[in-house]
Amino acid sequence: MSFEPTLLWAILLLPLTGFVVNGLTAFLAPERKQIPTLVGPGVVAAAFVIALVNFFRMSGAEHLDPVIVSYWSWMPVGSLQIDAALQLDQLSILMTLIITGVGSLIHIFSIGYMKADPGYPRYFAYLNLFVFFMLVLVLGANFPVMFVGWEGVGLCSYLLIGFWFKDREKADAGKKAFIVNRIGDFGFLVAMFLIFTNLGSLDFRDVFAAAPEMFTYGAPVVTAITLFLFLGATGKSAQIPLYVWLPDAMAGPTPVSALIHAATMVTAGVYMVARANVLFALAPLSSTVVAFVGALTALFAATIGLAQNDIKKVLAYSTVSQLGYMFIGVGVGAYAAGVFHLMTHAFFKALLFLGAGAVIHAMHEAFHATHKDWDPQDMRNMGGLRRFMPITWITMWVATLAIAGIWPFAGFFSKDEIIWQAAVHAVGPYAGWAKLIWFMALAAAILTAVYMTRLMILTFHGENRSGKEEAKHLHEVPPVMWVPLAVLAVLSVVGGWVNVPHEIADLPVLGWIPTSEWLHHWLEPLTHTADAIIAGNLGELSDTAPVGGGAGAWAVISFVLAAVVIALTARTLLGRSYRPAHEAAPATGFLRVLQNKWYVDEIYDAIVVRPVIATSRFLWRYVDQLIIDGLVNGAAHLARGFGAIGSRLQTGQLNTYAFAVIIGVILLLGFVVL
Amino acid sequence: MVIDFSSQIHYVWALMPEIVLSAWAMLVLLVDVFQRGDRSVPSSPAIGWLTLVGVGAAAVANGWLMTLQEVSATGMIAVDEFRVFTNYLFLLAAALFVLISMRYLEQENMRHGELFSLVLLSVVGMMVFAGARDLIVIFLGLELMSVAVYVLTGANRRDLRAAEAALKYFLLGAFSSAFFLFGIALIYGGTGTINLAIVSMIVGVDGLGANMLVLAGMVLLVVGFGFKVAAVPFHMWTPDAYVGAPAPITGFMAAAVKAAGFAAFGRVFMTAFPGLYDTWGAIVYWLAVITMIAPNLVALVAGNVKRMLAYSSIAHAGYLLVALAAASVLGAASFLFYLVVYTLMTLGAFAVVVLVGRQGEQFVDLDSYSGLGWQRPLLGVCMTIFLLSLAGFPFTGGFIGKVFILRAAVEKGLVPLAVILVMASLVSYWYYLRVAWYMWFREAPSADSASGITVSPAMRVALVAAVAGVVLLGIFPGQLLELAERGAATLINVQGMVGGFSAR
Amino acid sequence: MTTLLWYIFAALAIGGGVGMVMGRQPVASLLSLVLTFFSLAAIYILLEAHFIAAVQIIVYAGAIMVLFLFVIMLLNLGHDYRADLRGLAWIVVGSVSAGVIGYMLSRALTTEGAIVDQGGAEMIDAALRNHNAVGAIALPMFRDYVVPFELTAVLLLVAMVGAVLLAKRRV
Amino acid sequence: MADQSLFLAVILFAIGTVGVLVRRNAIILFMCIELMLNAVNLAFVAFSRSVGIEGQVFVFFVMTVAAAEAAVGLAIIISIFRHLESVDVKDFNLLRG
Repeated sequence: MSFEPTLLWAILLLPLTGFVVNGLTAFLAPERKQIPTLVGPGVVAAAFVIALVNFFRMSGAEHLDPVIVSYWSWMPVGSLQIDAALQLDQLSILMTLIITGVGSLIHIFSIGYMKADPGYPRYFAYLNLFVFFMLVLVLGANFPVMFVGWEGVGLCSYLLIGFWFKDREKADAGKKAFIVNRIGDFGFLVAMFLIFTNLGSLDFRDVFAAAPEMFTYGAPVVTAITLFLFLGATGKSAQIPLYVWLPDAMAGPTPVSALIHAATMVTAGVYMVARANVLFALAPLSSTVVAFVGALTALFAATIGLAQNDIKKVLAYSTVSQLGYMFIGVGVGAYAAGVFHLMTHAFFKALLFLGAGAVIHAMHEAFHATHKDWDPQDMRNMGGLRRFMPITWITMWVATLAIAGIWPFAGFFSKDEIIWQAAVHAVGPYAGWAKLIWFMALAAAILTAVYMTRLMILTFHGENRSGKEEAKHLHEVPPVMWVPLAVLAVLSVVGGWVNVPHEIADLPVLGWIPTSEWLHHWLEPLTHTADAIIAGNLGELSDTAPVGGGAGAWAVISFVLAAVVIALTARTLLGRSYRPAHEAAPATGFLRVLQNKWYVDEIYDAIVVRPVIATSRFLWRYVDQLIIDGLVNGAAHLARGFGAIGSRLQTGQLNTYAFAVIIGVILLLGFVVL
Repeated sequence: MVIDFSSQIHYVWALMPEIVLSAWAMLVLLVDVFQRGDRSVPSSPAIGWLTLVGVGAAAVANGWLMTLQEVSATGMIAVDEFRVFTNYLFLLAAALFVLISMRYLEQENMRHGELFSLVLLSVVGMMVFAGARDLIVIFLGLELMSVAVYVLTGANRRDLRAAEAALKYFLLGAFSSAFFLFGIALIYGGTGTINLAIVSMIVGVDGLGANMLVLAGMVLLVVGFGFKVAAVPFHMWTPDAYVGAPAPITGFMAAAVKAAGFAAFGRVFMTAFPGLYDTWGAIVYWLAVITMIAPNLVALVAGNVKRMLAYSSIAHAGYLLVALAAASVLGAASFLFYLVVYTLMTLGAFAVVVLVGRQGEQFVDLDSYSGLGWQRPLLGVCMTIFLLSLAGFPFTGGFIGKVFILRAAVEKGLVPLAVILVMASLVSYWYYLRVAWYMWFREAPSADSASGITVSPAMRVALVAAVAGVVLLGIFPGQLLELAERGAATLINVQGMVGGFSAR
Repeated sequence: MTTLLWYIFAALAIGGGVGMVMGRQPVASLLSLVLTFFSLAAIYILLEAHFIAAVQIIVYAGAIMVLFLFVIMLLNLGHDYRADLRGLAWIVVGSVSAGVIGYMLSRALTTEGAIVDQGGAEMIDAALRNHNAVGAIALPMFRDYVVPFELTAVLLLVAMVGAVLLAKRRV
Repeated sequence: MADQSLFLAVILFAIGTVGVLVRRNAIILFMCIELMLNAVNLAFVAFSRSVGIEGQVFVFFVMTVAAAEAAVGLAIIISIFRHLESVDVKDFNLLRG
């Protein structure tokens, strides 16, 4: 059945207009805050409404094929025809809803959070631009258009991380994010060329239709393509080894962390793998790599999250860890499960970040009022905030239970499904790996419960450690900030109900929510080719976990496990007393290793960054200036000792340059004559 | 009208843009002299606008070339769409240069008339260099362009750096010209002709007609072109000359001279030596490899924006060499397209350097750009767009240009080159964005540190044109690509045009 | 006889070249170069390029070299005894690289049948007979090569404007 | 004789190259380049013995180019001498690395 999308272009154009209007305001009248207040959230909300209209019209239609709307011929040369085209299908509309929906809530929250910032219009301009590029990324109908969005969100992320540019460290964080992402982009670009040279097209429709015919299952080419794509994904979605930028990206304003570094941009890698599911299904090795890297990241980041004291750092590592889960999902071939977790994670992680933002906002105002120079983000300076900020407290507990996987919160369904799918797909040549992944995912789930409980206890429970005078200034955030929290809290509960598997629905107590598996059916038209490839090549899927037990049993076990861990952690931590940050003793032993993030930044610095800089300095100073000169002067130099080198360097550059030309002439002539 | 060159008068038609420009250059010179009369009077700004009118007139004449039809490729000058395309490119660069430099010349108290007439004459040289089909004419075009640019480099006589840059550029340029000329002599001796089309017939499609002399001559031509386009290892003059020359002229050198060098490089090798592609393709391949890698690494540590842009221009020569190495219609088309984008973004970036540099170009180090974005937002936005385009950010012309070069390379099977290109441009992000970084994320040294920057109307026109060009070519590149492809096709399909010639 | 003369002049030309490169004073170098130019003019005559030989003496030795001499005198470098020759290492490496280039070029020149033979000598003889030394050159120059000829005019204009612009004393 | 002249041209060209590498006096450097151009002229004349008279015509153009370059080059040298009172390229090191 054909389907005409409603105002598809407007979804993109609205945020772009917002960017232009807010950008002009930033330059022309930065003090007129009512313009960005209206326009910033307004355009995103309007885009959300249009997306919603499209979504309902689509869900009414049956046998929906992807709708491709081509606006103009972007790169029209020879055999490669790339259009500026958008593709509306089940996956892209879902992503659009998440981006614009969660996006508008975060925009509204920002009105309160950024109220006092002099860069208010500029902030909304960047945020709107980000939404625009993110929508380009998910709505693009071919790889190059997707790449435009891919690069664009990176740029906006960079602008927003460095938003408070007066702070040198924060500015450097933005730079780090940009550079690390370049490595990922390299993978994306190479993958694009491989796709083009092998399939002759870059349109999603053509590529995914041609791939099963062109490539055999497990062919080296498709493995290479998918591995390069995944390299791109690790950069954007902060997976090992390119995750290092995300924790540093917390330097930006907190709503930015919620929108970009939790809910949307960082999931672009997951979206890309899910989008290219046909290619990944054809490459079992790459898929296993994806899942294993995801599992490793999930576990690794969770351990770091255990020891952080900065509330945003905990959430950052938590995000890295949860993104790992999504990659497990799309890696083992359960694409809908990965997207499902992407969606629920967008709700509860946005909520957690906004909640953290509310806390930081309150702490900042309190410290500001008494001119105390304590860190408003350090959890050791908080404690007992539930009395002052009840709404924030409750909503954040909802999110914590959701991320920890407590029934009936959203995270329970999505995370449980991913862990279960890893067990189910533990067949075929890489079965051993899948079993290992299953164990790692389970372990990470336990750690998640621990660090999240720790965050909640340190922040909201126990004694207040911010100081007596400061406590008087602590109060709940205004409605413009807590209403989005409440909305997200509702979503964090019911968000998982759209995809309750029948195994859980069959259980006695947990089965209170009826089965729907709606998301699976919704995405089915996009994943059925991949499902067929997997089914055809992997053989019968397993119906028990590696240590025995079926889906229902493990749903119960993981639920009980999470609940017990939360209870134990809460009990242990509530019994301890904490000191504010400036009085606390430095961490020792293993805790210190965790606190220092396994020293990964230092290792990268030593083995990657320094050598590159050294090499370029070397080339500049020595190859360019010395070697060619020195080649000639070598003998004389040795004779006259090092003192002469300095003075010799001053002489006759011109002869040196001419000598370089001569070397070139000799090489070229030698190439043809000899 | 059909051009057949058996009658000399037809050269007048075929060379109409060059004739118009030469005449206009003399007019500019005369008007300047008579307007000033007494030598203490400064040149009138009207000279700049007069020059622009001349550029426009030449553009009209160039458009008229398209109505001409050549029947044989054995003439000295080509009348094809490739030439029309590149001529427009040089005129564009000249127009932007005039707009950028008008205020600068006043501020530095430099002579308008001589400078602008030299620019026009150097454009004549470029047109001949890139449009001729006869090696001696190409050589004369090369020299005409180069001599004018040597003078322009040293035109600010109060500046020692400019004099030094001019001397280095001149001596090395003359040195490389000698090799180029020796190459012509060898080809002349080896084939008995210096007409590109006839050379290609003698060499043959399989290259069997080439002897050792032709091969040696060919690589010496590579040396000459390599010098003009600043390919490693013939690039050593570039950073010095670019830093020393007055900033608008540096922009003109980086954009137009390089474009002319590449256009001529492409024409000579694709017209005369398609049969020897195995040889020169390999050479260009390796030149491209080192020209992409070395300058990108060196630029990482350049602390001066002019020097950074100099290394950047060398790196861009590397990307263009990739397109040349592909040597297909697509390669030549992507090459032409990239030259246009490159001209716009390079001249644009140098325009900002001119503005920020102010009197005597005191402010060319990175620190001078601190906080510039917030003090002069529009200037900051323009520079950011140029830098992003130079780095190859999507939705800019630079991105599309690189994609096309990559495509041409991949289609020809030059995958390693494509991979190096991608990696090199990712590395280049670092130093381009460092400038943007200083502009937006650094505190300005003082609140009035940008106060001396005044944007004249002419400069405004230039900046707007360059930004609009870079952005529009990023979003709607189709039209220009088609033109480039048509131009490239006329270059590649020249073999069929030698009809009527029989080897003596 | 002509062969012997050729060798004498060739030796003089090479000697002049070496003398220029090794000469300690600019004026000595310049005079050595003039010697080379004269020898080349003689060789041109031996190669039956009479008109070229005349122009070689008038333009090169007479005009260009005098220009050089003027500049040397103007800048008062005539008695500049500061040795500007680079050290032995540079001389050795420079000579070796130039030698390699020379070797490779001569190798290219000596390949069998590399040089196209279109009977140039006979054509030149005929041209010299039918027209005179000037006419033999003038015909192709103004018939076939009028475009580059006109271009040289523009080039000279550029050189003139440029030289005035650069070397004029007052700004 | 024409063949030997070609070798003479190569030798003179090489001598000029050596000069560019080993001299620091800008004027002498320039004279070395003039020698290289002359070597090419000789090659053209020598080739004209077997190819045809155009070879001699090219020599004219090369001479014009040499004259133009000489005018401009010497003007540049004068202009830099006014600043530095020197024509030694080792003194021209303001622009480096």
